[in-house]
Parts: sequence; structure tokens; C-alpha cells
Amino acid sequence: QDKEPIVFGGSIPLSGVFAFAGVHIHAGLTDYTSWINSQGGINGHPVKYVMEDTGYEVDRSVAAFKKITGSNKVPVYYGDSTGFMKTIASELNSRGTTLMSGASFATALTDNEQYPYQFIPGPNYSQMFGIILEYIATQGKDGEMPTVAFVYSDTEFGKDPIESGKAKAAEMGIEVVEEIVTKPGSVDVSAEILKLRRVRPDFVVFHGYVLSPINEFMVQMRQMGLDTQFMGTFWSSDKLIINKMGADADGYMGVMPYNYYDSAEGGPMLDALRAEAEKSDPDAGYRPTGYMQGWFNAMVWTEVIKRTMDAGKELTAENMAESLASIKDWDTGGIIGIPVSVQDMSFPVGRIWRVNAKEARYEPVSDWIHLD
Amino acid sequence: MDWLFFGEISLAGLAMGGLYALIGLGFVIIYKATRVINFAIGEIMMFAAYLFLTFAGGMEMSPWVALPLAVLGGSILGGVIEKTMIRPMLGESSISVVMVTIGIASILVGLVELIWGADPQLLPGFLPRKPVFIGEMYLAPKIAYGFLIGAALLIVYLLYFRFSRGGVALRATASDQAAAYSMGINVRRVFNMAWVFGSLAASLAGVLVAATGGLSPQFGAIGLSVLVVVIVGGLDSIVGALVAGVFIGWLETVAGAYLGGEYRMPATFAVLAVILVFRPYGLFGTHEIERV
Amino acid sequence: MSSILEINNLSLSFGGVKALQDVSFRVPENTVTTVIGPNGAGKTSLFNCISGFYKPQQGTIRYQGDVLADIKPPARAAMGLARTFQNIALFRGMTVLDNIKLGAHVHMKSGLLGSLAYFGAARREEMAVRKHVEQHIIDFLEIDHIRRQPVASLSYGLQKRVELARALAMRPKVLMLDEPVAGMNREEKEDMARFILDIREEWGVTVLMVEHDMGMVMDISDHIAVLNFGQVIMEGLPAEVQNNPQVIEAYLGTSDMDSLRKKLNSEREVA
Amino acid sequence: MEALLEIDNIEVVYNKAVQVLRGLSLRVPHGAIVALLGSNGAGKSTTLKSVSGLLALEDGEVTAGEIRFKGRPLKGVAPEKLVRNGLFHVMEGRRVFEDLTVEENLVAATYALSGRKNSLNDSYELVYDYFPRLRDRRKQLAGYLSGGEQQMLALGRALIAQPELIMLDEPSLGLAPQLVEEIFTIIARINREQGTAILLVEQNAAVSLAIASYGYIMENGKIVIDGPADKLATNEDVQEFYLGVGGKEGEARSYRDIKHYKRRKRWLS
Amino acid sequence: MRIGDAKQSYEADEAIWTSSTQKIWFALFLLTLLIFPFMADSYLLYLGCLVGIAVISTTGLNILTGFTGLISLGQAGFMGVGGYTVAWLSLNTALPFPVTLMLAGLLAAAVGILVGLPSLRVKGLYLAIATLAASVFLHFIFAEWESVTGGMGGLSLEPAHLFGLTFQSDFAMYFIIVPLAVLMVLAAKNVFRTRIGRAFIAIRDRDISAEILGINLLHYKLMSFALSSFYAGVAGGLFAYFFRVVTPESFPLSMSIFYLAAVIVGGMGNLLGGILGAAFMTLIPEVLKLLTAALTPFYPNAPIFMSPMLEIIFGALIVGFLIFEPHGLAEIWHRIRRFFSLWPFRN
Ligand SMILES: Nc1ncnc2c1ncn2[C@@H]1O[C@H](COP(=O)(O)OP(=O)(O)OP(=O)(O)O)[C@@H](O)[C@H]1O
Ligand SMILES: Nc1ncnc2c1ncn2[C@@H]1O[C@H](COP(=O)(O)OP(=O)(O)OP(=O)(O)O)[C@@H](O)[C@H]1O
Ligand SMILES: [Mg+2]
Ligand SMILES: [Mg+2]
Repeated sequence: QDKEPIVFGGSIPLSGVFAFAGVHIHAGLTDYTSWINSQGGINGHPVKYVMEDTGYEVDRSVAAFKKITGSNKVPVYYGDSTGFMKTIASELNSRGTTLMSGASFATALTDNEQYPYQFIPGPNYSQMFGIILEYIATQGKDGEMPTVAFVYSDTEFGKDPIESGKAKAAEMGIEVVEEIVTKPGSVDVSAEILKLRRVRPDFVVFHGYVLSPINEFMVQMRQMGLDTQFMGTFWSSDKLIINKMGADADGYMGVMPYNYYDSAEGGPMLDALRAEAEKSDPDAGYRPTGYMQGWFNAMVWTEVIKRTMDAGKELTAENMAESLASIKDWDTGGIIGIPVSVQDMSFPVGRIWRVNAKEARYEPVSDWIHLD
Repeated sequence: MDWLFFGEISLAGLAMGGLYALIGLGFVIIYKATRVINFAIGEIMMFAAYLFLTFAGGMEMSPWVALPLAVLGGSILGGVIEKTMIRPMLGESSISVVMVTIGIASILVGLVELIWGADPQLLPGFLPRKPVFIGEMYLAPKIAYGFLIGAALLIVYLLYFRFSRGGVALRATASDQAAAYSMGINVRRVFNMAWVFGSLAASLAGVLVAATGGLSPQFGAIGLSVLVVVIVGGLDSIVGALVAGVFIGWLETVAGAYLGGEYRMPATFAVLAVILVFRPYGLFGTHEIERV
Repeated sequence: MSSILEINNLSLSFGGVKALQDVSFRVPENTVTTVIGPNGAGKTSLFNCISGFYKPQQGTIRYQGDVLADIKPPARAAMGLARTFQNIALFRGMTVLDNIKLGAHVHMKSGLLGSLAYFGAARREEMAVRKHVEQHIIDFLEIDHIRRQPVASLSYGLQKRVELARALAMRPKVLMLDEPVAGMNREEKEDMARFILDIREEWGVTVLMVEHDMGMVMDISDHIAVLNFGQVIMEGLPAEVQNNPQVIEAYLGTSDMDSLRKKLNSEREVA
Repeated sequence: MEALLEIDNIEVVYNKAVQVLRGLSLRVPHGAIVALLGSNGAGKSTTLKSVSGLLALEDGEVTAGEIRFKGRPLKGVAPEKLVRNGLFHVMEGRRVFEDLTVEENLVAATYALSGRKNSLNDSYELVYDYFPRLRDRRKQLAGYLSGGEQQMLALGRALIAQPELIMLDEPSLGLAPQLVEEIFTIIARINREQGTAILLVEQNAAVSLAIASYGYIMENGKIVIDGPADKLATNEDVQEFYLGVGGKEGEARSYRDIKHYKRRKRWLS
Repeated sequence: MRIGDAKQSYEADEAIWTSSTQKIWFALFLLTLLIFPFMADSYLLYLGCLVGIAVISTTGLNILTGFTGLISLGQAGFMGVGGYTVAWLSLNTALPFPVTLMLAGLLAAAVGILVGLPSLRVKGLYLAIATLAASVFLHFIFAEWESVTGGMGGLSLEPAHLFGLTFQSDFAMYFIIVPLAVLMVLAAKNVFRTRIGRAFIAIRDRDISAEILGINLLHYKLMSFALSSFYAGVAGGLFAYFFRVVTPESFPLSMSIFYLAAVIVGGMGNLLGGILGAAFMTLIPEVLKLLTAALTPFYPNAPIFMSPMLEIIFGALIVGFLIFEPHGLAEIWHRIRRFFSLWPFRN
């Protein structure tokens, strides 16, 4: 192969608060790259993955971006945070060379006016709330709508879908009986739990957390004898919850656009992913959702680049964005269980999964839900 | 107003405050002897909690063996830090030393990530899970028992400082190192012991706090709340740390419950600002002697 | 002789400690006036009251006829009340020259903007001060060789001299010296005595001094006030003070090393 | 006979750069009072600090020579060990613990007795007997004591430690004449009654030569003359530069008629 | 020491550059700064701008903490005030950047004065925590005052403009940031040649004596706060123009600590030290990353392994510096200079 390599760039949070996911995202991107190269690259172009650690800090992400794009031609790039994606947007727009996606499912990024060259590799957070609420609406007993409480972290990430979530709930006739804001991570939440004890919501939806304090809410509320159902969005629905909480995690539900690594389903791409993961690190065993996410990002990039090349167009951001928008009923080879279409630069699809603690895995409890 | 709710919230807050008091105590002991504001205290707590995780989780020891071992580990860490990084700073300006502790915090975070990885963790549950009711008021069991263990150590410390020469040696050393030497006080040992015992209190608190709230390399951020505690109480006052610890724990929780989680920090910092204006050395801190 | 400073019925206490009680005395213009008294008698506290650092509970201080009560310390400095401190209070992070220039602060006017730009009036003013300091103070006190050194590296005696220089840069009308020769040997004391006398004579400055070295106090003072337990027990000429039995009793003691030696020796023999 | 403290030819360097002592030697016999005089910056305090081991705290180092206390070399002995071994240094500027009370200051000094058998309460009383004023102020913060009282407290702490040698650095600094007398009388009494040897650094040459049995005078880091105290007191240069006696008739000079020139010191030639 | 210390006039003696060699070196330095953007790639250019912003902020903090002795952990908060001011003005007015930056500085200065008010009574580390409190409040305001600050999502800015020119690229921003940094450092240098600078230092060294010597403590402490936060405000404004977005998380506490570290590692109370510290602290992570990159071919896992190492090395550098070179980079710099000015006649 002597065709010019195509560079996948990335600002990857290998350290800092998001490192727990960053290392797996990195692995997903690395493995995808070696897989696609083993398939002959993209239209014969080999793929090179160039990344830097950012510590999940915006200025370091920007530095990484400038450095990587400064010494390579980078058509697609992985951004590690909403903050970074927003910060880099103006530069991205004026350069017009690079299409970007990443760890963020922020609702704001679906705004095509402001962020024409950034897309979301799944549903945005508001759409996740939508999927969750649609599921909740089906769970009413005796014709009554269940009640719900939102628990979210005091961060940009945490607050992202709350307004639209409330609006959507109101529209659907679901009462939001309590809203709780906490710091992310290790905090004492006894007081908040006492509040929830008063309102006894049927469902609690977590957003903006990874693990703590979800466990604390669940354990304490169950100790109090409440039979609340707990749910969470993408980054709160990792295997981590099962691994760390053990039996306490049983019954927790999450919304997830991709199949879990160990899900019962299959498909050519999902099998390829498993084989590649097995090959790169045989001891790793299960691969977390960050890995799936990294892989899926790279898959979309490949698809977009391929479509653009096949159309005989240059790899500019505008052309690639067009190719992206053209994706309709795309078969992801089992990564996502149904064919997907791009809407407003996102893939508004997902499924509700439920923890089976005995089996130590998530099991689907709903069909794939594609929002329109 | 729902008084039962208020009572429950207050109780939860007070219990958390007890742990703050314990950390504050660790902080104050170090400050009293060495005039070092230890910004790494949160990270020392974290380190001890990770040790506990290894002993009780990975190595499957009984938590009641793992707890003292982890606390011992944290204390040794404190002693080592003092010996290798704080002692050479003798005589430098207080802000330089503060900066050193900030550097130490960064080193510890890195070490923890290196050894235990970046994933958030939960400690194996070792405190009883049966809900505790005081009258009609519910109190989370972890917090209740955590508070009891912490209070036991607090009492031991208080008795020691009340009834031994140790307290005097500590303050003498803080006031003038050279003069303390010339009294026959082993200043290096006082420093070392202050760090060891300060870290001991912090380590115990670290395991207890992590047991309720979980653990991650960012755990050390709790140090910020403790900073408020010791400033409100007075940097060099043990009583101050106790009173302010309990008070700030209560205030944080009540503010969080009634105003919302985003008000926790501003509420405590507002109290801090008010106190500083009226009592520049905290509630119980000693005034610097200002003479010309 | 008119008095430049008049202290009337001054009282100051800290909690239970009565540092000054009903203190009244006057400092005649263009004299060397010395306040003596046992340790803890309130001498430094008196200086602090005059400087405005302590607020007396009662009494007034008149300076050139005006009552100082509500005037803040910096403003008093600007009015010509300069001083040195019992425990040397130089600014250790600055050179000798900057320390002295700092003394001129109150007589300078340039503001922040001028300062940022170092232009025009601000710059001219700095030059004028530099010139004044160099020509009148540094030369006079014979410290030209150390003007660029950081004060921290100086010996004790030189530090005291720089402190005096800084006070002189304040263009004092009344110069308050708190134990100017403590910790010095005879030779250095003599130098200091000469400066003090010259300052009074050549500069026409009134010197108000606190000092425990009786040899020097008696030799160079024109007027002495004696404080004991916060009260003035007498005022007068050196010779009068020296022979006052009350002063001897409270403060001076035998003041005679020969007799002290005899006393010690005899005690030694008894033992 | 072997002296209690022997300093042989020491050299001291600060910050690895500034040499302050250049071959200084002196000795303090058991139970004696020895005076060490010298102008500012001669290195008197440095000498004491190199004996008590506090030099290291200021980044100073003894680079040559030897110091022996009770016949044993002091090199490498930790400062607090020395104190417990009976060598007490009352530092320049009193250095009381300002935010401790008077009594707590005394308590702090009991650390000097670690490893020795002693009844503490008696020694407090002993201190209060020597310095009755401290008894009245025992609960007061030392920072608010007057200068003389602080000096008394500093001496009181030395008494608590029950040392064999007290090194006193300028005890008369800033004290009123009568207090100087009082302090020195007490120093003499302590020496006499407790048998404590005293190495006295002073600016006040008159009083120190009065109380000491032997004296050293140093300049520029070296001893320039030494001898029995009463001999020294009659030396012409000592009279001129330390006692202020001089001129034609051997009378006290007045500060009023100081000449604007300086005489050369003979021992510098 | 250079020979020829004798000066013709006091004027010449008080100049910033007292010898012609110094003047030549400074001119060369300015020339380098001018040529740099034409030679550098976008990454270096980006770093250059970042260092420029850091220099301004560090110099400001140095005035307050290094020279006046008032420890502040509020620097990021003050920068935030500047950043949000510029952001809001760029969205709601058509003011050109010199005006918006000026206003950013002034508003930050006003906030600084407010925060400085307790400094008359509250001292040392207590004051540090009081400033920390201020930055917590500011963060709260940034996050909650949605109508002005855009809440957690923050604000996206229009690019800086002047006379119809827009400054969008890093290249263009460089020509705003770096000259401003040079100017502001020189202005700070000037301050310390005059009474105001001396008053600051006097307050740091002994505040009570300073008051008795005629320095109005409150006045000068507040002035120091104002000046320092003015610098922070301008730096924050530049930060906003540079990144073109501000959120509450753009100005975290760690940023305040970063600048404090820069001041200390550089050398407190030394302007040159502040500059060196700012550059050092900004560049050190980049250098460490280069190291990682060099290792990656041999250890593919190097990035994962190196990330925690980065934190360790970062902390160790701070600790090591303070232990082995407590007077900071400035001291090292002086030593190097002394070495070369004596070279080849070493002693
Ligand atoms: N800030 C203060 N707080 C409490 N007491 C004080 C304060 N300043 C002075 N005093 C007390 O006031 C009395 C007078 O003190 P002052 O320093 O004026 O004495 P002095 O005459 O200068 O003594 P010396 O000759 O030792 O310097 C002392 O008893 C002292 O303890
Ligand atoms: N920590 C130090 N670092 C550097 N130089 C020092 C230090 N301490 C003292 N010196 C220098 O050593 C010399 C001797 O100082 P020392 O304090 O021993 O003198 P001294 O005889 O006690 O004087 P004084 O009568 O003023 O107390 C002085 O020149 C002083 O500047
Ligand atoms: Mg006094
Ligand atoms: Mg001395």
C-alpha cells in the first residue's frame, strides 16, 4: 500500500476525571484502526490513529488538537468533552477540514447552525431522556402514569437534558416529583435520600454520574423499604456499576444505543469487534461501553470517508458532513441492533437494558427505540 | 415546616460533620506543630481508603483487620511525606510549603491512578446495614457508625492534648523551632509525630467517608470542605475543628436539602466569609501577637 | 521654649494591664528629650500612641498645637512624626536605598497611572527623592558603600543606621527613636550619639528618644521624663533626674559597676 | 584540668559561602563565669550556636576545629541531646514562646530533663523564687511580657533544665539599668548556688567583666585578647573601645564631645 | 558583576536597562517575539499565545502575592470576570477589543477591590481562603446567572475586532496577546521603580511598621488587589477571545493553583521569575507529552502508563523546585547569567 494514510485524530482523556472511560475509548479506537487496516484500510488508504492525553482539560484538548492537526492532515477527530467541542467549534468551522465527534452526547451539539461539523455517535442526552421517559410511560400500573425524580450532577454534563426532560415529561403526563442536584463523585447524599423518601418516586433517573453516588441512593433507598426503579443515561450505564455494586446493582436500568460487549446478540461487525478486542488484549475479557463508543465513532468516520471518496469528493468537512447526513437505514453489523439513520447529526436510537446481577450483565428489557 | 424532616436532615448533617471534625483535627495537629497548611490531606485520606480497598477487597482480609492496617498505612505515608518533603522546607515561607503540599497532592493522585487505575471504586461494605432510628428519625447506618468510630478517635486525641506535655511541645515547636530545640525538644520528632498522628486521623476519616460516598482518584477534592472547616474553627484550634466540623457538616447538608445541591459550597463559603470578617482568626484561632 | 509635642493625661490599658496612666509631659522644640523608665513602664506604648498605632482610652496628644486624636498613623507620618522601632523593622526584601526612599513616601504624590507609565511627574518626583536621599541622608550617615545591599545582610549596627536614615527621609519635625543604641558596643554608640546630636543641631529636628544606656542618655539629653508603671514620676534636666532618689530606686539602681562588682564578690565570699 | 567546654580552633561558614569564625578557641572551666566580648558581627552568637548545634538551622556549618563538652566531641550530636546532656543555650533576643503562657514556657523546658530523674514541681518553685515577678504572671501569654520579664523567663527556662553550662547571649539587651543589675545578680547567684558554669556573651562590657572571672575579646571571628576579668578591665584598648574610659586622665568620656575621627585598634595591627 | 557600575546620573542609574548590552539583548528578544509567529507552526503559535496569557496573569498574581504578600487563590475567578465581560460585550455590543479588554480589566479590578476588603483584618493563609471563597461565589454566579452568563453552557464569543479587522486565527491573536503581555510586564516593572511598588513590598515585609511610616494599608492593599485583578481580567479577556467560549468550568480552582505555582516556581516577588514560571508551567506538560510520544513506539501502552506519570512528575517538579531551588527559576537564571558574565574567568 502506498496510498496516503488517513489520520484519525483524538484528544483522549487518559487521566483526570474521565480517565475511567478514556482508556477504553482509546483501546476501542486503537483496535478499530488495526482492524480496518487488516481489512485493507479505507479504499486502500491505510489508517493512522494519532492521539494525545488531555487529562480532560479543555485547554490541553485544544493544544492536542492544534498539535495533531498541525503536523497531519486530519479529516476526522475525537473530542473528549462538551467543553472542548464547543471551544474548538469556531476553529473547526473556519478550517473546514475536519469532522468531529467524541465522548459528548451534549444536546447543544445537535445545533447544525453553530456546530455544522460536529456529530453525536448516538442519541444526544435529551434524546436519551426521551427514550427513558417513553419506557417509563409504558410502566404505569392501573392506568396511572408513574412518577419520576431526576438526580443529576452540578456540571454542564449533568444539567444538559434536564430542561428538555422536564418538558417532555410534562408533555407525556409524567409528573417529575423531585429534582436533585449533587456534586459528581464521592459525596454524602443522605439528605437527598431523605428528600426522596418523602416523595417516593416510582422512577429515579440519574444523569451526569459514573458510579457514586448512584450506589448510595440505591442502597439506602432500598434499606428504607422503597421500591423505586433506578435508571441512568449512557455514561451511567456501564458494567462498572455491576462490578462495583455487586448484588446491589440488580434491577438498575440504563439506556444504551449499542449492544453491550457481552450481549447475546451478534452480527458481523460485533463479531469483528470481539475478535479484535480478544486479539489486542486477551486478558481484558469484557470491554466497557467506552470501548464500544470509541469503535463506533471510528466506524462512522470510516463510513463517512468512504461515502465521500466514493462520491469522488474531497475530504472537506462540508463534504463529509453531507455524507454523514446521507446515512439512512445503515446496517452497523450488530453494533446497533436495528438499521439507523442520521438526524440532525445524531443517531437517535437506543434501548433500555436492565441489570441481572446474578449473571453480572445488562439484559434488554425494551425493543430498540428509534426516535423521529 | 416539616420538623421531622428537618431533624433527619440535621442528624445526617451532624454525623457527616463529625467526620469533617475528624479530618479537621488531622489538619489542625499538623498545622499547630509545623505551621503547614496541608492541602494534601484529602489525598492522604484517599490513599488510606485505597489501601483499605486493597486489603479488604483485593486481599479479602476482614474489614476489621484491614481498617487498622489502612489507617496505619496512611499514617506512615504522612510520616514519610514529612521526612522527605516537608522537613527540607523548614524555614521557607508558609506559602512555599503550601505549594509543596499541593505538589504532593498531585503526586499522590498520580500514584493512585498508577496503582489502582482510574476507575471509580466502592469499598466493601463493612458497617452494619440495618437502618438506625433515633426516635422517629432515620439515620443512614453507614454514617451513624462512621460517626461513632470517628468520635472514639477524637476523644482519645482530646484526652492526650489535655493531659500531656505533648500539646505544649507542639505549640512551642510551632512558635519557634530554634528555641524549641534549645529547650531539649526533639523538633524533628515533634514534626514527624504531628504528621503521623494528623495523617492517622485523616486516614481513618478517609476510609469512613469513602465507605459512604465511594472512591476515585478525585476523592481528594473533599479537602476543600475541610479547609472551610479549619478556617472557620481557627487553624490552630482543636476545639475549633470540632465545633466547626460539626457545624459545617450540618450547614452543608441543610443548605443542600433546602436550597439544592448547587448551594452547598456557596452556603458554607458564605458563612466562612462572614466569620472571617468578624473573627479574622476563625472562631477559636489564636490571634497573632502584633507589636512593634 | 515652646513645646512641639504635648501629652496630656494619657491613659492606655490592655485588658487589665494599665500600660499608661494619666501621663502628661511635654517635648520642647529642638531638644533631645529622652523618656526613661523600667521595662514595661510603657515607653514603647507611649510612642505607639503618638504614632497612632495604639488608641489611648483617655487624654490628648497635641502636636504643634493640634490634637492628634482622630488622625490615622499614615497621616501623622505625613505631618512630620517619624520614628524607628525597638526591634529593627526594616523591610528585608528591599535594598538599603529602597528602604530609605520608602521613608519619603508620604511626601510623594504620584498615582498609579503615572507609576505604571513611569513618565512625567511621577518620574521627576522619583528623581528628586533619589537626589535628596543621596545627597542629604546617605552621605550624612556614611552609608554610601552599602546602598545597594539588601538590608538582611547587614550587621546589626548598620541596620540601626539604615533605620535612622529611613526616618530622616520622612523629613521629620519630631524624630522618635526607640532604643537607638541597644545591642551596640561603645564605639557604635558613639557614632550614633554623634548623629543624633547633629540631627538636632544641623537639621533642627526635635528628637524624642527612649534609651536604657544611662551614659549616653545623661550625656546627650536636654530634657528627661521618667516613666514608671505607666506614670510619669518626674521630668527635668539630666542632672536632676540622675540624683532623684525615686528614680534611682525605680530605675537606675546603683549604676556603678565597681559597687556591683564589690557586691557580687562579697556575696561570693559569704557563700 | 579538663575544662567543661573546650573550643579548639573552629571555623564556621554560613551558606557554604560566608566565613564568620576563623580559628576561634576558648574554654569554660567547671563552675566558672566566662565573658565573651566583641563588637557587632564579630561572631559571638555564631560561636554559641556552633556549640549548641543550632547553627545547622541557619545553614551554617563548622568546617574545621573541634568542640568538646565534658571531654566529649560534639560533632554530629543532635541539639536536643546536648540540652538533655546539660548544655543550655539562652538565645539572643530572648526567644520566648510568645503564644504560650509563662508557665507553659517552663513546661516546654522540662523536655530538657527527658531521660533524667527529677521532680518537676520543685524546679518551678525554684524559678519563681528567683523571679517573683514571673509567679504573678504565670498564666499570662509570654508575648505580652515586657522585655525584662521575657529575659527573666528565658533564664527561668534555663533553670528548669538544670544544666551544667548555660550559654547566655546578650542577656542585658534592652534592659533597664536596674534590671541589668538584678539579672546579673541573679546570674551570679545561680552560678554560686547551683554551681552552673556560664558562658556570657555581652555588649555591656562593664557589667560582664564585673561578674566574670575570665574574659575573651573577639574581633572578626578570632579571639584577639583574653585574660582574667580584672586584668582585662584595665587594658587600655578594652577601656577605650568597650568601657568608654579614655582620653588623658583615664576618665569616662562624654558622648557629647566625640571627635569625628576614629582611632585605630591596636590589636588589629 | 559587570564593571562600570558608575553612572552619569541618577536617571541612568534608575533605568530598567542599565547597560547597553542589556538593551541589545532586550531588543533581540523583542525581535525574536516578532519573528516567532512567522516561523512557528500552529501548535507552537498556540503555545506562544497561551504563554502570553499566562505571563499576564502570573505577573498580576505576582504583584499581589509575591510583592504585597497577600496570598490569593482567586486568580481564576478574576480571570473569569474578565472572560465573561469580554464574552458578554462581544455578543451584546460592537465594541472593539481594546475597549472590551479594558472594561474586562476594570470590572475584574472592581471585583478584586471587593474581595480585597477583608484583607485589612484577615491575613496570611486565612486571606488565601477568603479569596478561595470569592472564587467559589464567582463560580456560582457564572453557573447560575443564566441570563447573562449562559449558565453551565457558557457563552460563545464573536472574534476580537478593531477597525473592521477581525482577529480570528491564532496568528492574529498572537499579535494582540504578546505585545500586550510585554507592555503589561513593563508597566509592572515601572510600578516597582516608584513609591507605589515600594509601598507594596513594605506591606509584605512588615505591614504595621509600614503603616506607621506613612503607608495607608487599606489603600495600598486594595490597590494591589485592583492592579492584580486588572491583569487577571485582561488575561481572562484574552483567554475568552482566544478560545472563543467561556463556561464556568473554563476557570476552575485548579487554574488559580496553577498560577500560584507559576509564581512560586518562578520566584515570588520577582517579575522575571513570574514570566519564567508562567512559561515553564505552561510548557512542562507539553514537554512531558513529547517524552510520551517518544516512548510510544516501544511501549504501545505508554500513553496510558504515562498519564499518571505526568501527574507524578508535575507534582514532583513543584516539590523538587521548592526544596532545591526555593527562590525559583529566577535564581537559576541569575546564576546562569553570572556564570556567563564571568565566563571564561570562573571562580
Ligand atoms: N499589644 C499589647 N497587648 C497587651 N499588652 C501590651 C501590649 N503592648 C504592650 N503591652 C503591655 O504594656 C506594658 C508596657 O509595655 P511597653 O512595651 O510600652 O514597655 P516599655 O516601657 O517599652 O518596655 P521596654 O523597655 O522593655 O521596651 C507591658 O506590661 C506590656 O506587656
Ligand atoms: N544565618 C546567617 N547567614 C549568613 N550570615 C550570617 C548569619 N548569621 C550571622 N551571619 C553573619 O555572621 C557574622 C557574625 O554574626 P553573629 O551574629 O555571630 O555576630 P555577633 O558577634 O553575635 O554580633 P551581635 O553583637 O550583633 O549579636 C555577621 O557578619 C553576620 O552578618
Ligand atoms: Mg520598649
Ligand atoms: Mg549576637
